[in-house]
Amino acid sequence: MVIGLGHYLTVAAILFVFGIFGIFLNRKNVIIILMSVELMLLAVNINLVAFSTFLHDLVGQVFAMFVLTVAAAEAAIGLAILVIYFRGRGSIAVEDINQMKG
Amino acid sequence: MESLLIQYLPILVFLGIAIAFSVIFVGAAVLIARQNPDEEKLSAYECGFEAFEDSRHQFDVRFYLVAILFIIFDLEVAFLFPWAISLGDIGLYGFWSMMIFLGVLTVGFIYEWNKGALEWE
Amino acid sequence: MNGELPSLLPILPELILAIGALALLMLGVFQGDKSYNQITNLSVVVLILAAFVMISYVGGDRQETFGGMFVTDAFAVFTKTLVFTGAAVVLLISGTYMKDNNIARFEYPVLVLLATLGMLVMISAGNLMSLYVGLELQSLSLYVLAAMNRDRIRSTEAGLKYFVLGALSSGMLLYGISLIYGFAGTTDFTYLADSLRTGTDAHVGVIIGMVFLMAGLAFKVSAVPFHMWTPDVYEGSPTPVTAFFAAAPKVAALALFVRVMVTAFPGLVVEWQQVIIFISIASMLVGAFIAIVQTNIKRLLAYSSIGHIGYALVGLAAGTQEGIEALLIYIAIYLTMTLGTFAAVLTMRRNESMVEKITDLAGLSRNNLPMALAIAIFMFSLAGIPLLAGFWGKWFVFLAAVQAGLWPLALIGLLSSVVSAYYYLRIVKIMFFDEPAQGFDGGHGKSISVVIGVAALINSPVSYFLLIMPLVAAAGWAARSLIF
Amino acid sequence: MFFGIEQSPLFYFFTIVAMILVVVLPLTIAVAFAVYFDRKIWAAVQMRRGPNVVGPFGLLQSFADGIKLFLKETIIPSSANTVIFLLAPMITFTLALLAWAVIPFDENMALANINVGILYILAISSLGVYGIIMSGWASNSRYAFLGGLRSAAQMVSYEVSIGFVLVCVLMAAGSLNLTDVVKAQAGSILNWYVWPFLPIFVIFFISALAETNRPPFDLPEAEAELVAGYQVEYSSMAFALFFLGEYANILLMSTVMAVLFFGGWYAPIPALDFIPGPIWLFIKTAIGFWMFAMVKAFVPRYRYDQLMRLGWKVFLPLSLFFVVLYAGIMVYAGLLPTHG
Amino acid sequence: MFFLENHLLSFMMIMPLIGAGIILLIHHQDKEIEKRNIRSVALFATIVTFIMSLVLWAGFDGSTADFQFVEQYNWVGEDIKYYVGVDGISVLFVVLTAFLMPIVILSSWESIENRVAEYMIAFLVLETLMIGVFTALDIFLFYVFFEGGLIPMYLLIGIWGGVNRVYASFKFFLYTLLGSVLMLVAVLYMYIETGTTDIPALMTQHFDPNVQNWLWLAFFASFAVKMPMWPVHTWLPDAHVQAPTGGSVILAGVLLKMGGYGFLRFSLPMFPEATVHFAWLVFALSVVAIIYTSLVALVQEDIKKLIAYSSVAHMGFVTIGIFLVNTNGVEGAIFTMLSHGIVSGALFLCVGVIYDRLHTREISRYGGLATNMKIYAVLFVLFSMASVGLPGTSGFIGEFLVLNGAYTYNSWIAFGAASGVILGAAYMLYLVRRLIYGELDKDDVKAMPDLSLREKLIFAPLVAVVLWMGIYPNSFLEPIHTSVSSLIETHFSSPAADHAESGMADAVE
Repeated sequence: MVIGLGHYLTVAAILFVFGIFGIFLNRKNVIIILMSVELMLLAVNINLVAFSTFLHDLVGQVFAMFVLTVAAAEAAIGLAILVIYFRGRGSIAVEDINQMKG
Repeated sequence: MESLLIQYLPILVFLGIAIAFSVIFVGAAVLIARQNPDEEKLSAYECGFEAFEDSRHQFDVRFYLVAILFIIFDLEVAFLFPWAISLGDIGLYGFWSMMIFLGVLTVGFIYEWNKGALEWE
Repeated sequence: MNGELPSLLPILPELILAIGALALLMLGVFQGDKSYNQITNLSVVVLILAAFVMISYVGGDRQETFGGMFVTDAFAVFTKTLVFTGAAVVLLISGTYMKDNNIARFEYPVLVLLATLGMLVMISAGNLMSLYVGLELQSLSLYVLAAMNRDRIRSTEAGLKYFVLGALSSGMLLYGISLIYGFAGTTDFTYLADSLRTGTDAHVGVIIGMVFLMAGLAFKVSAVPFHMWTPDVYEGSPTPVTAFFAAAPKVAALALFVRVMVTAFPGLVVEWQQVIIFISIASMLVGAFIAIVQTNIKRLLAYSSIGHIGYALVGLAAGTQEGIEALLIYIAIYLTMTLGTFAAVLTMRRNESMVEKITDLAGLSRNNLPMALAIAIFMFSLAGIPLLAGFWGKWFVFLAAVQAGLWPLALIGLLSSVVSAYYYLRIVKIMFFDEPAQGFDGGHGKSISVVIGVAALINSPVSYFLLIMPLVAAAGWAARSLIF
Repeated sequence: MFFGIEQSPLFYFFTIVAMILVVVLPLTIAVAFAVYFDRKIWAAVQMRRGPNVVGPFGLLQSFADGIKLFLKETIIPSSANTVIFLLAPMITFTLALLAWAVIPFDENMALANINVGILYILAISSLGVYGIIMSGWASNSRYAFLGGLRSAAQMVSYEVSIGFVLVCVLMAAGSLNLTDVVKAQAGSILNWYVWPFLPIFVIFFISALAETNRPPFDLPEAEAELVAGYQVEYSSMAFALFFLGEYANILLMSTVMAVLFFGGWYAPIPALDFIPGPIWLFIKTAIGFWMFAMVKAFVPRYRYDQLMRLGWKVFLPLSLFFVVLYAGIMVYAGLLPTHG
Repeated sequence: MFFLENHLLSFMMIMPLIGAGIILLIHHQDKEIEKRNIRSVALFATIVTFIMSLVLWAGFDGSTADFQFVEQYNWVGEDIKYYVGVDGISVLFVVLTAFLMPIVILSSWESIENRVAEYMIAFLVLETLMIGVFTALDIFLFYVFFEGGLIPMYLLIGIWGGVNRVYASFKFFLYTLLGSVLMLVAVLYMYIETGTTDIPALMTQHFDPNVQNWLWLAFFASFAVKMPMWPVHTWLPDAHVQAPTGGSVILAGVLLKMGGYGFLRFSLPMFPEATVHFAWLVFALSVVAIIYTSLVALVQEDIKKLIAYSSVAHMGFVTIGIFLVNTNGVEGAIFTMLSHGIVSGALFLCVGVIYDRLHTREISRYGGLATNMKIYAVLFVLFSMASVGLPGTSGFIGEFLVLNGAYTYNSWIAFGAASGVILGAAYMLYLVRRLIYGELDKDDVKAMPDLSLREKLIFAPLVAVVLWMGIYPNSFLEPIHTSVSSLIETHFSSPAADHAESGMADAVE
């Protein structure tokens, strides 16, 4: 079996969908949401690198580097916000994030 | 693409073997050794006391801080890798670009330091 | 050796801002939070300096640098001026609130500067990569700003919600970008435009990618159906931060939206127009109807801003140069209205703490007539009633829509503006018709009064004689600079 | 030659398996002896005799210990999360082995000569944190939990400095491939990177100590304070796997040190080239391990705050500074390798 | 003087604004003196404006249908201009506006006690906008003035109105806004099609008949609400009842006329085919309005509501007159509007007089006013008769002309309209009987004093004008005539003319 572009894209798409579902269906824990976000970005990176290889064009990999960096910064900030939120609320369950509604 | 993947085949096999080793080690020990559990034996080690509270309770926020700082710096390292090996080709422009980048990083580092994020007293 | 140093002139304002932000960060961290005032003032100076350099040295001619990653043209100058204004004004009106709530930290102005920097990069993006980097610089700063008030659960909850949905939107945007890159083979706007001359050139992957990209951008401008975060974030964030959210990022994200659609996908106009029309209508309707039941003024303004984004997008939906021009006029006026309104909200202090209920405004006209008049001007202007500046925005966007043959869009938009007039009127009613409640505390600082005054003047009928002509000329100049 | 059998994938597969076993089995034995020598050196420094009962000079002590552990009951605390509890030592052990896949024992003698070898090593050693965190969490004991956290924090803290050090080295080598890095040091002892990179070698060495939770940075498992930290609840082979993994990591770090700074498989002077490369590498690794052991014997344990301070406030800025310094020197002196 | 004459309309618009500006600056320790000063300034500003409107009327050349006193400056871009001027159709509306304003200010002299400055400013701004509506010759400018007027009126009803003022003010605002956004769409379309917002230029445009229908409907939506026509009239009784007296006067006197003016200025000349096409609709609605609202008026218990419904009925006459598109009809419509402006304004003032005394508008609370308020009774009866259309009063001329025009067009319409006259007489006389005559049996009513000097001053000019219009209508019809003729001519010179003629012929047969 030759592994082609389509396989990579399929894997990426599946991961991406997992990520989105993780965000919307998860009702337990915000950390899982953060992980889902990372999963989405991972899927994007797979896409970018796969395209980059098949197009013989480096831009995709450079882009992946940027995505990595930003993902890290995003995770850092997300975690920081989560920590201060937990300190105030005492919970990071998704259903407890309900101070404001409407 | 294919040849690139072939390069990694040994690692994949290695992974399989390593996992097999560890599973065999633990599994064999469980099977061969005499298993005689009792309640006291299975309770968490607590210097002889009963556990007071859930051991996974809140812990120092500084561990989070370390994790956050690590993510940031480790990724800057990831940026440095490709830069380092191609530094000979990208010349002064490449060099100074990274210096500016590291300068910004340093500014952030000084900020952290001054804010006390690195204190462990 | 490709060690050619790219031209730095086009990016000079951004450099000034970046260096300024870093320098101020260092200054602040060595002086501590007592330097809040000093850092804020210096930040405003940096913003003004950057704006000055942009207007007088960079100018409106199209220039590219960093291999087309960074583009500056009249469009950029126009929208960046608005962003600079928004950021500077927000910094000027924040002081009292921040001190009252013990969050007068020097990081605040620095984060505003960094977010502004991100916006400038967004506006000038000539490549999906610089688009993404700018967008993230902005978003990351904004997440932190939303959670500025660490001790208030609402603020941190706002930060958390904004973060989660913002990250989700970034993910969608990126996924779209990756598909566009893969199927079009480039991330450069110009090359994209060249390779996608007509809709039939485009691989279906590009179209899907473009839709994802648009979804991500719609999140950033908080257009329906990607608006869920807006009310909560507006309500929970510290009010000056909310003001900032409502002003500068909207301008930048809209500008980015326009630039991407118009310069990267001119060949797919038929495809993206559909999407824009849909989100525009949805935003207008949601903004109009859901705001009616709100009791918190910040939440109300959140829905109002959703509606206004819908109106602004009408200009983009037209997809013509006139449409872009109208959009620019719209956001310029929207910026003044929203800044004025939030400055007024910042004066709503009673017994040393902020009040946010709409009913807290009751009888304001009896306690403080000038303030009530100013707010009334903003409300009527937001409602788009003639005689006030807001009408110009509506006039031009719907003119462009009708010109492009988008009858239903114009009709729905105008009808929803009638609905939205209801809740703006309600605020005026509460201020003028109701029995007065206890008055607000004074002492909110001169700068807030000045901002309210100037914004009210700009939105008042005076604008019809003094301001609209230069604004229209400038917007036309800016819109022409995008390639059509 | 062999009737084309070498062309068949199956043959290829078995070749790989054989090669891996050739690496893994000696490694396991080496680990056993490493433990023995560690204790011997420590004892010698303290004027004791160390293990001397089982086998000649106590050489078989480690094997006896191994058999003992093997026959012990595997205790899984009732409050623990069983799957993760058992998974943790396996991960640690697996990763400790896996890292060896890219080590070049001689020219063309690496299991997988991938072109991002250094990145691979860095990645695998980063993953080691998972084993520790999982064990600390799964044990559901506060000693284990705190020990796991501390250990993880410590490892990641020093990993940053290691990263910067690696950047310097591969800047000079111009490649991420470990074989290339070694080849760049060909010639004599004078060409080894340890000389020009002496300061960062020191940083690397100390960081390696911290990375492997070796004394003086063995806070996480500090017997006196945390009663063995994240390993507190482990027994039998589960504990043995941690133990083996740890020593395998120490050996790995020694080897990596030899590869990066001491010319890998090259002889110190070309005249000694007749001795095979793997032997040289073994000697260098042994010296490295000896240094590890000596430090354990000499240096008193750090306090945790001192350890974190050293990592973040000394090594991080220092290594960053050296990256800038070396890059500047090499760029302006034109010493950098180019790739056509 | 030359300068003044060239910019007369602009001055008329600026003058109230200057007054408003001065009021903003008035401050005095003694609140009573402050209020008095404010009222005086407002009165002065409106009187000056009124004098200027007389100059305008005097200087108006009735022999031409061209626009006069034209001012034109570029404003936004190439197309949108500041362009004002008057012709025969609009000139008298300007005069009417300027005439009513001082009266309104005077009438509020004592009844408005709190927030006097704001009240006066709102009225002065409103005056500017009203003059703007009648003089704008740029469709954009027209729209701005037309819509902008909502804001001061909204505040007037909402702040100084009665118990249900909030409901009424919202209803007023939103109904009108809803109507006019549809007009805005049409305006946008016309601008885009023709590339101009110039009203005289647009009048010469010929739109495709299909498009005309849509445009006509859009404009109709706005003007019908403003007019107001049945069934979108429901805001009017509420607004009238809740508005302060001054607000009611302006509402009835001027704001309602904007709808009729709009029909004359836009619908007829710009969409002639559509006008013919939809005339039946207008007639039907108007006849329904006349009969239905008259009947509703008959059962009203609230004086203001009754007068408000009578306004709707009168406006039915106006719309019939306008869409007859013949000289009698249109002139009658304009005349009715002018007359109604004066008469209904006067009636609302009359209500205001007794309301100030007893603070109720319930008809049954009064009775037998002829006994103790003789002058008041005379005036009330006079204005009621004018409203009914008694010959010799202003109401007669307009209604007569409209009925005359309607008869030449279609006798059924004339019949419908005429029934309105009868019903009008019924409810007005019924009102008069209950209010003025009968037993004076209530003590508080007995205690009511007759008109004060200020009130007499207010009513004097109104009486004069009502009689003048009734006895010598020519001075009002003369300036109108040429413009109306020209309007009708252009209407029938359009390609739709044949159709219209034949349609009319059919109708007559």
